[in-house]
Amino acid sequence: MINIPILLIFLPVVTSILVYLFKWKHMNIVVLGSQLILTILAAIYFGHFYGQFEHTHLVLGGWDHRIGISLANDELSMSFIFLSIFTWWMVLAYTFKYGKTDHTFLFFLVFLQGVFLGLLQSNDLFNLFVFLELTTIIVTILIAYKKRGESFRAAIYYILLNTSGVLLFLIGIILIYFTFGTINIVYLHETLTPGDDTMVLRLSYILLMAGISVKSALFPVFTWLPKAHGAAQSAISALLSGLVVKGGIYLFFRMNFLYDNVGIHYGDFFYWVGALTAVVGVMFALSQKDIKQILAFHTVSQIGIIMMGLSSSDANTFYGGVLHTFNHAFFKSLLFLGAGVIIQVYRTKKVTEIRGVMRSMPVVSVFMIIGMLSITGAPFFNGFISKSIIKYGIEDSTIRYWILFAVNIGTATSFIKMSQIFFGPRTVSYPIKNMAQNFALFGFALGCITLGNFYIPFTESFFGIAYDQEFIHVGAFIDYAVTLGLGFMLYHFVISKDYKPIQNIRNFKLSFESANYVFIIYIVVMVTYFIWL
Amino acid sequence: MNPILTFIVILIGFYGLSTSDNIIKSVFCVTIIESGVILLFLNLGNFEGGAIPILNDHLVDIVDPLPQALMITTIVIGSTVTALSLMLCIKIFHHYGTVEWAEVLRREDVKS
Amino acid sequence: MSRRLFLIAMLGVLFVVFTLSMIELESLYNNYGMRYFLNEGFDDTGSRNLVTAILLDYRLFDSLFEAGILLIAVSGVIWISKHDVEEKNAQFMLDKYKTPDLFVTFSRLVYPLMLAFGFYVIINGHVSPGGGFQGGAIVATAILILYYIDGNKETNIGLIVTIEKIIYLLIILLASLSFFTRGEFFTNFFVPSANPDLKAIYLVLLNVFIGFKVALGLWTIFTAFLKEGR
Amino acid sequence: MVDYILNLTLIEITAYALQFLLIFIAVAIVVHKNNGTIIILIASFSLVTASLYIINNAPDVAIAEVAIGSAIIPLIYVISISRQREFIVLDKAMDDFIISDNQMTGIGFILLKRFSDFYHLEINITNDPMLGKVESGRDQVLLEETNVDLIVTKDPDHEGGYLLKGKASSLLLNKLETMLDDYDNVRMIKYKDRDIGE
Repeated sequence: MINIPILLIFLPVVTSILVYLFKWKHMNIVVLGSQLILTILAAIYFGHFYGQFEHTHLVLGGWDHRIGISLANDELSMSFIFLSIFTWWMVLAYTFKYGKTDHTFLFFLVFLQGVFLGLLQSNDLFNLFVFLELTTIIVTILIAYKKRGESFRAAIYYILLNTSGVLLFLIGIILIYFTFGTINIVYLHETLTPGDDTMVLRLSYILLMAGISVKSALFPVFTWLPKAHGAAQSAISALLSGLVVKGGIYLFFRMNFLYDNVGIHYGDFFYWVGALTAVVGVMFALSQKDIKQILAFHTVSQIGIIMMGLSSSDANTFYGGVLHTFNHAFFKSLLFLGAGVIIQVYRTKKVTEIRGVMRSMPVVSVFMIIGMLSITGAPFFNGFISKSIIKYGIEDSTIRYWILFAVNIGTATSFIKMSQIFFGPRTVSYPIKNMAQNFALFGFALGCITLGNFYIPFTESFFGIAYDQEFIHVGAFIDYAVTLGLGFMLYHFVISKDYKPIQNIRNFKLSFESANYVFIIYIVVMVTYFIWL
Repeated sequence: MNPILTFIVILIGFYGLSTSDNIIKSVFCVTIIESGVILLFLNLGNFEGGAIPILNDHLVDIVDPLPQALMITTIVIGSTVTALSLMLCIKIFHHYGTVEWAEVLRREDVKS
Repeated sequence: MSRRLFLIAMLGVLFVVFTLSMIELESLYNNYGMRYFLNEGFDDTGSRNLVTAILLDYRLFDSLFEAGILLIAVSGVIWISKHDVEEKNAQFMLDKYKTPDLFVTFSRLVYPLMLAFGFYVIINGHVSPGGGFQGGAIVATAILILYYIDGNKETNIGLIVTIEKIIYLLIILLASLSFFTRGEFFTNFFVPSANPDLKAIYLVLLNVFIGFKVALGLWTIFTAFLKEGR
Repeated sequence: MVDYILNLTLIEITAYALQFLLIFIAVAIVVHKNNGTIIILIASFSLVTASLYIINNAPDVAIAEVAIGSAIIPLIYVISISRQREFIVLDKAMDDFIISDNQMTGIGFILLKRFSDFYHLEINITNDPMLGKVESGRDQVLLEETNVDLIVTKDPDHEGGYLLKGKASSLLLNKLETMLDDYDNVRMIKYKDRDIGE
């Protein structure tokens, strides 16, 4: 029973290699079968260890736990495991037809799942580094998979920036190893005391956080994300935006868990990083015209909102941030997959050229509208819940509250702009009938609505927190209406005019060397904040 | 002393990353950083009078073997990253006719 | 120019912080790992080379994914360099390149020596420096010399990749055999109290598999590049 | 301090010397502009690091570095850099436009020569009979999928005219296009990327 985590990692890996070896026509059914076994195994594991996750610490090879590699789970990692299994179900369903012929694609896709599940469960810092690097390489290949100039360029930007970040992560590991003689996360968490608060430890914290910031696309180093997620195929974009970028967020709270007892006050710093991420992401999103670029920049801004929640020391707000990672995974995957279907039919990515989606594709439009309502925070949808939790958590500080409100208005504006694609006369016929794709959209939409209304049992069982506060009341509706109204006005009077500054923002491209430059400045700012302040 | 000198190599790599306008040059710089990190790890694991971590019949003080094992992993990882990025470089040159970051990122995506 | 000076100043800040922490680290230095491996390493794993002991026993899980990275990178490089146009049609690049005769003779002489050295390093990984990864890389370099001797050598990449994947599956199988013999994943399938000579069987087997896998993987990578450069 | 320096052993002096050499090579790699020199530097960088690994009592890592870092990595660097000096032209016209009397003196060749001297490229002209048989509609596919940079064909609309086909995304072809102004009978077609959808 305790060995199930190993199966969770190696079942997808072995399946993917079998897919590569036997290029059989019905291989995608085998993949779905292994996916089913994976789901059942994860459920059994969760059921068996529910409430006693401290017993899941598994040292591979049975060695001293300070020497060997260990895997460990808790409620949080289990919730992420279920989220990733669900996302892979939907993405596999979406690419069902494609997977029949393209086995290389299926190979990378399924291998990534095993690696990602390993990343979630690993309890060893160097093992985390290996998994991070492996994820980086697979994601690079998936980004470049279309083999067009745009995707090559995004892929090389991604791999070089992320590798330099992950190498900093490795230097952090070096410092930890030579200070404590081990790299076991749970052990370090238990042995670290405020007395260990030395400069070496702080420097290791900074270096680990620098690597994680690149992986999770925080403010100055988010520039790889829009390029990568805009250039990949829609199914891949959905996977990357919805889930893989959350690997960085997950590591963020895993690492803060490691340093828990040292007493590093990271809250304010990462709040402001998150706020800047959110504001800048929205600003760029407002100026874009490419539908996938809009969605990709909104991923940046939503990550900012997540960080605003996660940086709070209050448990309610913290788990609000965690809940928002889940909600974001659902609605962003839904939007990306829906956009993929639309692009397939219309053969263009320009928001200004797509018209009449409602007439030509009513089913897809309904799902897309559910996604848009969720991301803008409409009551009864999931984005509303987590945004409300974060909002109540930071209500005491006026300026923080207004930043969140401004980001919400920007989000509303941008999706009002995007919603024009639904109106207008029918310009194309809709010949592609793909039930599997509709099923994937349906799954994510169902997730959005379910989490929006029945979030209490979910948070109780996974995070141990019951949000008994009633979020849906008249004020919430007024709030939403005001947001939408202001958003519409902003769109109508400013954005739709396409003034010169907006065009400048749209055409602004941060070159690679400048991205590294700001990365170094970011590290120095962290050094100044965490060591000398 | 040695770790500090090695850290200078890493910093030079970062300097190169943030000033080089050429993609291949950036890949070089990542290679430099990676070698620097490996050397840093070994520098810290080594101490005066230590022996190589292979046991003989008579017991001597060996240097820490764990960093060395980890660094072999890092070498393999680094070489695969280099290979993948260079293959991407070749394709980018073929597609855009240049490997200057600024030019490559500035080229508009022309689609039919 | 001011941009660069500012950058150097920033890097200087990092340098100062690192230097200060290094001075601090001298008093904090913890060598728990070193003492553990010195005292227990040989008895636990049966490998005199402690680096091999860590790679193939204590941290075998890492090594599996290290091999996995190579596997992924090989498939990725091949995918990116593959043309949809038939390979026969793509054989149009000029072949002006001609290796000097002296070099060819020298290569013919060196090639078997290098191959033998590679195998030596692989098989003796548990008693002397080396092991599967290093030996595999040496074997791959030896194969690279073959290309200097004969520039037009044809290689069936598909077959190599298939063999590589199968060997990877075998490595996973061999690594998890210990679960069936002693209930622990990813370690020697002989119990720790067994005779070191017996334990060496496992180490040599795993080293050989990893060596072959690495050699085939690197072979594929540079074949893809050579094709690109032709 | 003086005592410390005087009491250094030979190994330590070597280690310091190599460390400084490493810094020197790293600086040289970063500031150098010529890619060809950098290759030699990177190979020597790898060798110096390998010797430092040995001095740091890590023979295993040194073997790995020598095997991977000094043979295979420089090779792939050489290949990827040499690819950037080449401009591959596929000659489908097969007449005296490029090659006349078995000598490369056709007007097309002179044009391409001027162009390549401008960018310091090395032209690589091929006329593969197998490729010639691929029907003309596939030229775009050929350009996208293989490493051919330019295809020369006869102009079907113009008697005695020639077509140069290339990719619209390539920076090099912009320059070539401006050079074509001097030639009446040569036109250029730039293919845009095919949108292969999702």
